[in-house]
Amino acid sequence: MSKTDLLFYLSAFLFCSGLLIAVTKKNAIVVLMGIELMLNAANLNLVLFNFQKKGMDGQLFALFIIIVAVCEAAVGIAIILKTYHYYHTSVPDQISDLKEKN
Amino acid sequence: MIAAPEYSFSFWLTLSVLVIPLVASLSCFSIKQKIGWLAPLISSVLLLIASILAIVLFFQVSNSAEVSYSWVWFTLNQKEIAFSILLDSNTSIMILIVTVISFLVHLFSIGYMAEDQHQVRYFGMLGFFTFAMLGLVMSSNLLITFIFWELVGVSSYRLIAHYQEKESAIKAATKAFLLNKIGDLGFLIGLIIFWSWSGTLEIGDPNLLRIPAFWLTAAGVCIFIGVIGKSAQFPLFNWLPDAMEGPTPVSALIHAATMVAAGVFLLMRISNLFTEDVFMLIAITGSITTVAGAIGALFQFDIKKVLAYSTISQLGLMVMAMGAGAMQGGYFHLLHHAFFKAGLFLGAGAIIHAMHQNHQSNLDAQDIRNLGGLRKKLPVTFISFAICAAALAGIPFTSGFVSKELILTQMTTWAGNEISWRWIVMSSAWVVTLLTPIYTFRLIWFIFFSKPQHQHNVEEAPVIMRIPMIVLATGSLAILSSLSPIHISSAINLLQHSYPEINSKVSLASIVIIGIALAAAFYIFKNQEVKNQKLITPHFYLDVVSNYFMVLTLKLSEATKGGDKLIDSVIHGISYLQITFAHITGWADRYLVDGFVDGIAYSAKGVGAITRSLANGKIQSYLLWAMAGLVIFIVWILY
Amino acid sequence: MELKEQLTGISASIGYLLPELVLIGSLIISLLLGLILKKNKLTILYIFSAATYLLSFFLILQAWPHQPVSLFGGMMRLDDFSAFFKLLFFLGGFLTILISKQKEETSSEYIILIDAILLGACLLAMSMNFVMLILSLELISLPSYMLAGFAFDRKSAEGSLKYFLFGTVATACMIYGISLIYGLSSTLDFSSNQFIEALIDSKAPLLFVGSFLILAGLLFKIAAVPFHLWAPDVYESAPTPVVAFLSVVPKLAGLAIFTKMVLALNLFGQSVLPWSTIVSVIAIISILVGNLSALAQTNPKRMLAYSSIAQSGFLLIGLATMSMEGIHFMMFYAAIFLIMNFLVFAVLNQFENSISIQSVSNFAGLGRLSFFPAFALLLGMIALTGLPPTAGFTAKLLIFSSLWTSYQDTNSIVLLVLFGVGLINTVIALFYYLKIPYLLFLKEPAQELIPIKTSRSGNLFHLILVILLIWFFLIPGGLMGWINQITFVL
Amino acid sequence: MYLLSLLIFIPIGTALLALLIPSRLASSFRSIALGVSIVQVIILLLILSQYNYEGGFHLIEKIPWISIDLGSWGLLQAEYFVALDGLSLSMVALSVFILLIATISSWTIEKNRKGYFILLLILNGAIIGSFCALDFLLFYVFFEFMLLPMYFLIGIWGGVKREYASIKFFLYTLLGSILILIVIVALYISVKTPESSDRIVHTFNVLHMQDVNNLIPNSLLSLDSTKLLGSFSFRYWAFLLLFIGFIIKLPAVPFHTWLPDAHVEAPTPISVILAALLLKFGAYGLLRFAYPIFPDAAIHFSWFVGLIGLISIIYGALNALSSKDLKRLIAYSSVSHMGFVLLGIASATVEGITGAVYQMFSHGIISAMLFLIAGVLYDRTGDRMIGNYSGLASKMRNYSAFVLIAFFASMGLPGFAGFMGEVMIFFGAFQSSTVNGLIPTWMAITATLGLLLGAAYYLWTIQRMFYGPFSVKNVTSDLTDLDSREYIMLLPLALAALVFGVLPQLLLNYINPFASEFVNNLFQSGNVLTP
Amino acid sequence: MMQEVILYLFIGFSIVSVLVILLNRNVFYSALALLTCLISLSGIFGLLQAEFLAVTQLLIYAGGVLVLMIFGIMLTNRISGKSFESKSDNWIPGILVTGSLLAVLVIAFRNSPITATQNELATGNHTSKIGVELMSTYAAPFEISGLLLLVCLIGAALTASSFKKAKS
Repeated sequence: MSKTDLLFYLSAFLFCSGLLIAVTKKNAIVVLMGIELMLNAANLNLVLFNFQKKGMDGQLFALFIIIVAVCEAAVGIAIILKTYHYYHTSVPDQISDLKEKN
Repeated sequence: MIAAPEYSFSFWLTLSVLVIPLVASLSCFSIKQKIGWLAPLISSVLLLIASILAIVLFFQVSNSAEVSYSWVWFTLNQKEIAFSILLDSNTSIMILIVTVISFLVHLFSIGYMAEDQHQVRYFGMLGFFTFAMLGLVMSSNLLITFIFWELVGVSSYRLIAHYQEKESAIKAATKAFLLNKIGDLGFLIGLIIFWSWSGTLEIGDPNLLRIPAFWLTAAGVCIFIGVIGKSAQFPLFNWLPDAMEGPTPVSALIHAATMVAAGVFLLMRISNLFTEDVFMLIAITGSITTVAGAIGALFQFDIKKVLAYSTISQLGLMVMAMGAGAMQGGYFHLLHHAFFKAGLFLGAGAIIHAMHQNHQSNLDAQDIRNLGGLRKKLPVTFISFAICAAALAGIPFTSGFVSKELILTQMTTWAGNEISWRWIVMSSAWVVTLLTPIYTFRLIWFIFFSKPQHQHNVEEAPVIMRIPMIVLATGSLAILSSLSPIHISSAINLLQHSYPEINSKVSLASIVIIGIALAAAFYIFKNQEVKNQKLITPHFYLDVVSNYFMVLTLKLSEATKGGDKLIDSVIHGISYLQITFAHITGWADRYLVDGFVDGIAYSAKGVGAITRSLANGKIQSYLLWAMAGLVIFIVWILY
Repeated sequence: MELKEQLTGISASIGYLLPELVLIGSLIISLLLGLILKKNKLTILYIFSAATYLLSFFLILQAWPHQPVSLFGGMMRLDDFSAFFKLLFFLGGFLTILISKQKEETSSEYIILIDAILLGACLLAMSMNFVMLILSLELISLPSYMLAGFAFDRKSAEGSLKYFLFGTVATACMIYGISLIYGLSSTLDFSSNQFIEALIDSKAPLLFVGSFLILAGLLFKIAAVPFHLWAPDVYESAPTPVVAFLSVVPKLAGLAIFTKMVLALNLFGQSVLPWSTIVSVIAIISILVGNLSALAQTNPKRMLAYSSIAQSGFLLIGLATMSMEGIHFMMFYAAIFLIMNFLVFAVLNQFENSISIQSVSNFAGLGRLSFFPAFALLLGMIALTGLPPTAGFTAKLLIFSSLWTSYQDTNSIVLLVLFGVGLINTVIALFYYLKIPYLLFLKEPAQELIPIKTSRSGNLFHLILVILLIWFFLIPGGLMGWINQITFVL
Repeated sequence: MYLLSLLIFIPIGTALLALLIPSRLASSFRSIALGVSIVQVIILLLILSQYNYEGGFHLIEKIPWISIDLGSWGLLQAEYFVALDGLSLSMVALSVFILLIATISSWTIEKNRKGYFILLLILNGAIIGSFCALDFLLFYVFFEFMLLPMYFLIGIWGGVKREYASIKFFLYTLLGSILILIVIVALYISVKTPESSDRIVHTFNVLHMQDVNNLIPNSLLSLDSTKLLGSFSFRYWAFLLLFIGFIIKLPAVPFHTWLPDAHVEAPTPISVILAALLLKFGAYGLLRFAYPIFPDAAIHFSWFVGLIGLISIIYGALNALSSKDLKRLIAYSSVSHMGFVLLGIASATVEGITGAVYQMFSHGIISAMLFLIAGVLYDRTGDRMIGNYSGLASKMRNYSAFVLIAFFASMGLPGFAGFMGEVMIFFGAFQSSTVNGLIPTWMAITATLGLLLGAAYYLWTIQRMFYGPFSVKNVTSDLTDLDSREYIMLLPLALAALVFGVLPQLLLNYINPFASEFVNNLFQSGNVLTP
Repeated sequence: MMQEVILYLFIGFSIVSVLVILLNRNVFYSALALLTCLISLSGIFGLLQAEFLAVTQLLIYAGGVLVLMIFGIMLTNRISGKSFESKSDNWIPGILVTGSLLAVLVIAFRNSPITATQNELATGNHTSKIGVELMSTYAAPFEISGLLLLVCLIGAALTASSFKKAKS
């Protein structure tokens, strides 16, 4: 199997495992990490596909995505801290006052 | 297209005869309660005027040919329905009878109802009834006829329920109305058939006959069902005895003289519309009714009930006559019956009134077993009652005899020589001829002759009540309708009918039969015991014939009683069935239909609960759900 | 392409972005003001920003783009479609400012964030390039996450966390999808011919997967099933004006880009994917889930959240028809939706200012004491249900007629199902839309009532919205005619 | 001389003005409402004086209202189009009359008069408007406009279970109107104005919709469209939807269960309006919209329609027989009577249609009277249970006289308006099998049972409540006879019932032309069955 | 050849580190594993001729994001009783969903025409190219990202410090 395929499978794996982390792990920050992983999977794709094409669109897009990731991380951490202030935990499942009551 | 009427003298006459009773009733209703005593006077006076006018009208008509007027009432689908009047000799004499008897009953009621609080309503309804009855007689449009037909029913309902605190009275009224209603539905369907096939309801209109034979028969049968209801024929006759709950004068007017006769009148009026089968049906129904009624009358102890059953029997006789094509006879008998039966009822009313006067209220004044020996105490009542009874029994020199002659003659000719079902019908006529004298005699004997159980110190009814009785009694003497007792030709030219020559054999036979009947009756009833217990007395068995006759009649009476019960129970059953079924439907309403709707609502809520349960507050499961949805979506689209 | 031309093109494009520039300016200024001004003078900020929104509103009207202009070398395109939506955004921002009431400490940031969201919405509506799309989307999302927490209490913190996590995952999916699409089309400009040529009748499954991953992000924005679960929690926890804002501006922005995206991916009907069916299915599920979940809901804001899920389903109907008219009607509906939604939330806000409303039962009997707000609420609810005499009825009528027509043309059964589901759900929706007016007028109050504070200005505000609703019912021709002018091509 | 618009908008305008009057002057509102009703009566008299007996539409007012550019589909056009023909005139006359009575009977309303009378006025305008409207959208708007006032009138001023009743009423009716809306949407898309050139102009104008030539070729509702959904063509489906939508309002079995609850809970004036006017919209809708627009479907389904009518007649009557609550009994009797209307319509003969319209009118009068009567008793005692009364006739003489009149009128006694309508319907239904072969004879014959049952339950009620020894359970207040206000309400109704029973031509002058035109159009407009 | 080996090495690293994040319970280890993962990814970028990107990745992620996260971990896990704990829940559905997603992706990729042909990018300084692109074609996104950063900064600052304000 060629290098491209391998790398694509890697990115797919990264994406899915990032998602899995985001869905399963019991710490908001680890969830955040999972999301970062997903973004990086996207980056890997972009660079990989860009590698076969002329123009730098893919790489530039990846660049912007890194910026976006940073912003998300910052905002995310801020929000997590705030929630932590109220709930004294960063376990998403324990932060569940808002729900359907019946 | 209907010609505009020319407003002649007789037109105004007709109109006033029709309207005056209405005016009377309206004026009664508009009277304040506290001057209620005015009501009887007003209405009686107005009725007097009306009946005088009716007499004038009668002679008008009988001199000139028949007159007819009609006004377009409304147009439906370009066809006109007219309020039309047809006056021929039959109609005019019926009008005469109705007005006169109504007047007399009014008169009687003044005395009879003197203590009643609701005189206003009573006389108002009487007036209204008279109006409706006259309309019914006059109109020659089936729809109009039907309308008045229903109106008389309503007024009868209201009058039966006059003693509205009495449960039994109300029940009787309701029963009467409902049974009538069944008949009326038949009538209505008949109308519908006629309209939708011929597009007209004018009785005279030839188009009525130009409809398919089947539908013509059907229409005839339906209308006859109406007659069955109204004039108490088998199987709808047992409202009439109950209707006796009403005031006695009412029974005299409505349930003896006029309303119940309306059916017979209608039969004659539209006899040209009937097919052979219908006639057959009519005849058979009549014969059954007449025998059943007679036997019923034989075993009643309530004076009014006896009269009621006899009315049924007589009506049956008339209907049978109509069915057998003995139109004139039947009609003639109808007129006579109006007189003598009204007379009988008034007499009964007088007796009851008298009994109520002496305050022995603990015993039932209507039970003939409690009566007796009133001959001396109430001479006038006795005489008039006796005359009317004689007429009912068909004893010579009375009107009843004459018309019964006529019927029997025509029946025998109709029955023909070779044996057929007609013979059965005819024979029933003879049976009635035999039975009628018996129960009549029984009545007279028990009331006036037999030794009284209790000492009554009663005195004669007031004059105002006596006059009508006397009038009616004289009316039911043969003189009025025929100058010679046996031969009645003179009566014929009075009512331009052409009667067949009386068959002297028949009259002879009938006289003989009546004689036998009277003898037997006297023989049976002369000793006291019969009065209190059952009819069969030991020495009765001697006479084989009578014995046989008695057994038979007993059986029959049981049968008829059973029949009565049966009919009653059937009707009750139906009503109960309806009510229970109605409850079931009500339940269905509450639980099935609504339940369905609610069910939908609940299921919607349930689904909602499921969808909402996704939002369990755990963000990661939200994500899981969302992604799962996405994946499912992708898979669905891809493969 | 020569660098020089590009630069000149860029400097030329600046001129077309006047409203956005004004917005950026106001953002900076309000930041400075927030630093300079004393804490109790900050009402000035609201007035100022409201003024700027109005200003940019009129700037758009004044420079109405009659033919589309491509900006920044195809990064964005300013056409009347996007201009229309930009008008709606600014209107929404304006109304939000009118009903907002923040604590002094936070109000400058509040306004900055709203500015940022509006800016992002405008750019999103115009963007023609995935990069642009992602950035402006983030420019909407991140401030929204933070705004959701602006009640500064336990609940709203949780709400914003959930919003954030959900949103970022959705965005990540979208980005991944874009990367896939990029791999196939080797361009990021989804309006370019290259994009279309590359993808036209390509049966590559990866394309489908990519498209769906992209949809994930957009569905999250417009809160449609299956990415709707965040809505109730956020709506419940966030301050009401913010909810009003979030339920309109980001949703409509998402709707605009969703439309563009779907049309782009539909490739003029050359696509292998049955986009009409897909959108219809999404719409059907959204309507059903939204309405049914709202049925037994007792918290008014959660209820409205579900209702807005259903509403986005109704909005999607117009797109599902895949016809110009359908999209016009969708835009009409969007305009009406903005009005009625703001009406409802404004009244709700007014109620909440004086009494604490945890459950609809708190409304019991209030209609007697304070008739006018109650009446306004009633009318808003009627409009949301889609009954006359409100513009909500007209909007639904038009939407459904477009649906019927496109069923006539392509008798695909899904559209008929959508038709039926939509209309039946109008009845279902009544159950809960009527719940609050029912309590307001029909119920006897449980406890002693205090008449709620009604400011004259607030009443005037409601009155204007009510009048608008009725006006557009009586005379929809003008607005609709104007929308009909809008002819956009990709 | 915009008489119709005046008739419609005077009440609505007054209501809007009355919003400004402070609630302190509560007593003024009822006099305002009364004044409006009286003005309406005057206007009605003017209209009658101008109206001549020819068929077709009179007093036409047509103003362009909504005109929306649908881009490539052409133009959406809705008009403010009101006019009167025999049908709508009789209905409008009825409405004005009944609304006057209802206003008088609202005199005793104490609770929040302002709101009550404003809602009443709005309802008034909406009712008359939807009877006059000839533009389907306009009709629908007025139709929906009736719902909310009704909802609140029942829900606020109603009885014990008022919330349940009002919600139920509202949802049922809304469901119906949604079904109607579906058809409206489908219709206006597939109908164009005859004068529309290459640019198609979609119209809501009912008269255009009734003309099959205006159907856009190969649209789903065009006569030649071969597309089927299930086993029916779309025209048939559309007819069925309209039919169900309207018989929910009628109401016919099995969509009738909202009626008893609504009636039992509603305050007297409101149940008067509900029974006398709102129920008529079911039949009115069938006669004005469903039948003329889809004649082929109407003829195809007429057997079914007749059957529904028959079932309603019998079923309603049986339920009335079983109900213990006076108002409930009357409500079910309404179901039964409106079943007659449905039967008459199904027969599609001139007699049947005439009878149906006549029955609508007479039922309007009589049911109003019945509900007023029930209300009188309820005002006295606050108890409607039949079983709790006996022998009222001896205590309340005049009252029971009116009861007797009303009951006999309602059970179809000749001489009252009810009888005329029913007998015409029977004529029509029976001869339908020979004239156009739509509904079989046995339906007509079975339907007569309705009369018998009617007599049964009314007489039984009289027997239980009014005759017999006087006794009243759990009632403290002594029963007083009618007061003058109640006379003013009841007497006109009784007289009307009598007059229209004795002089049917008064009304037939208006109905006859309508009926004959209706039947002609039904059969000439190019479809299969012809007599 | 050498490149190949390094590439496979990086791939291996990243996979392993991801697995570590998935499976271990200690947040710190997760953070470090993420770090290695990102570094190896940046290596891969480098091999794919995206040097600038690789560097950015190193700087921003390793330098910025990770530090941020570790701060976060410190701040959030200090007070709570059981620190550094992160056990995981709803594994099965999660694995189901993600696994199927992975399968879908793989299958989709297998029969999608993404050309595996190596057309080399024009050799030369990609970094400068990127710079030019940023200034020309991607000017608008560049500006906007700046704005985005600003807004996020303000918002985050407020959010993170809001509870103090809320108290005051």
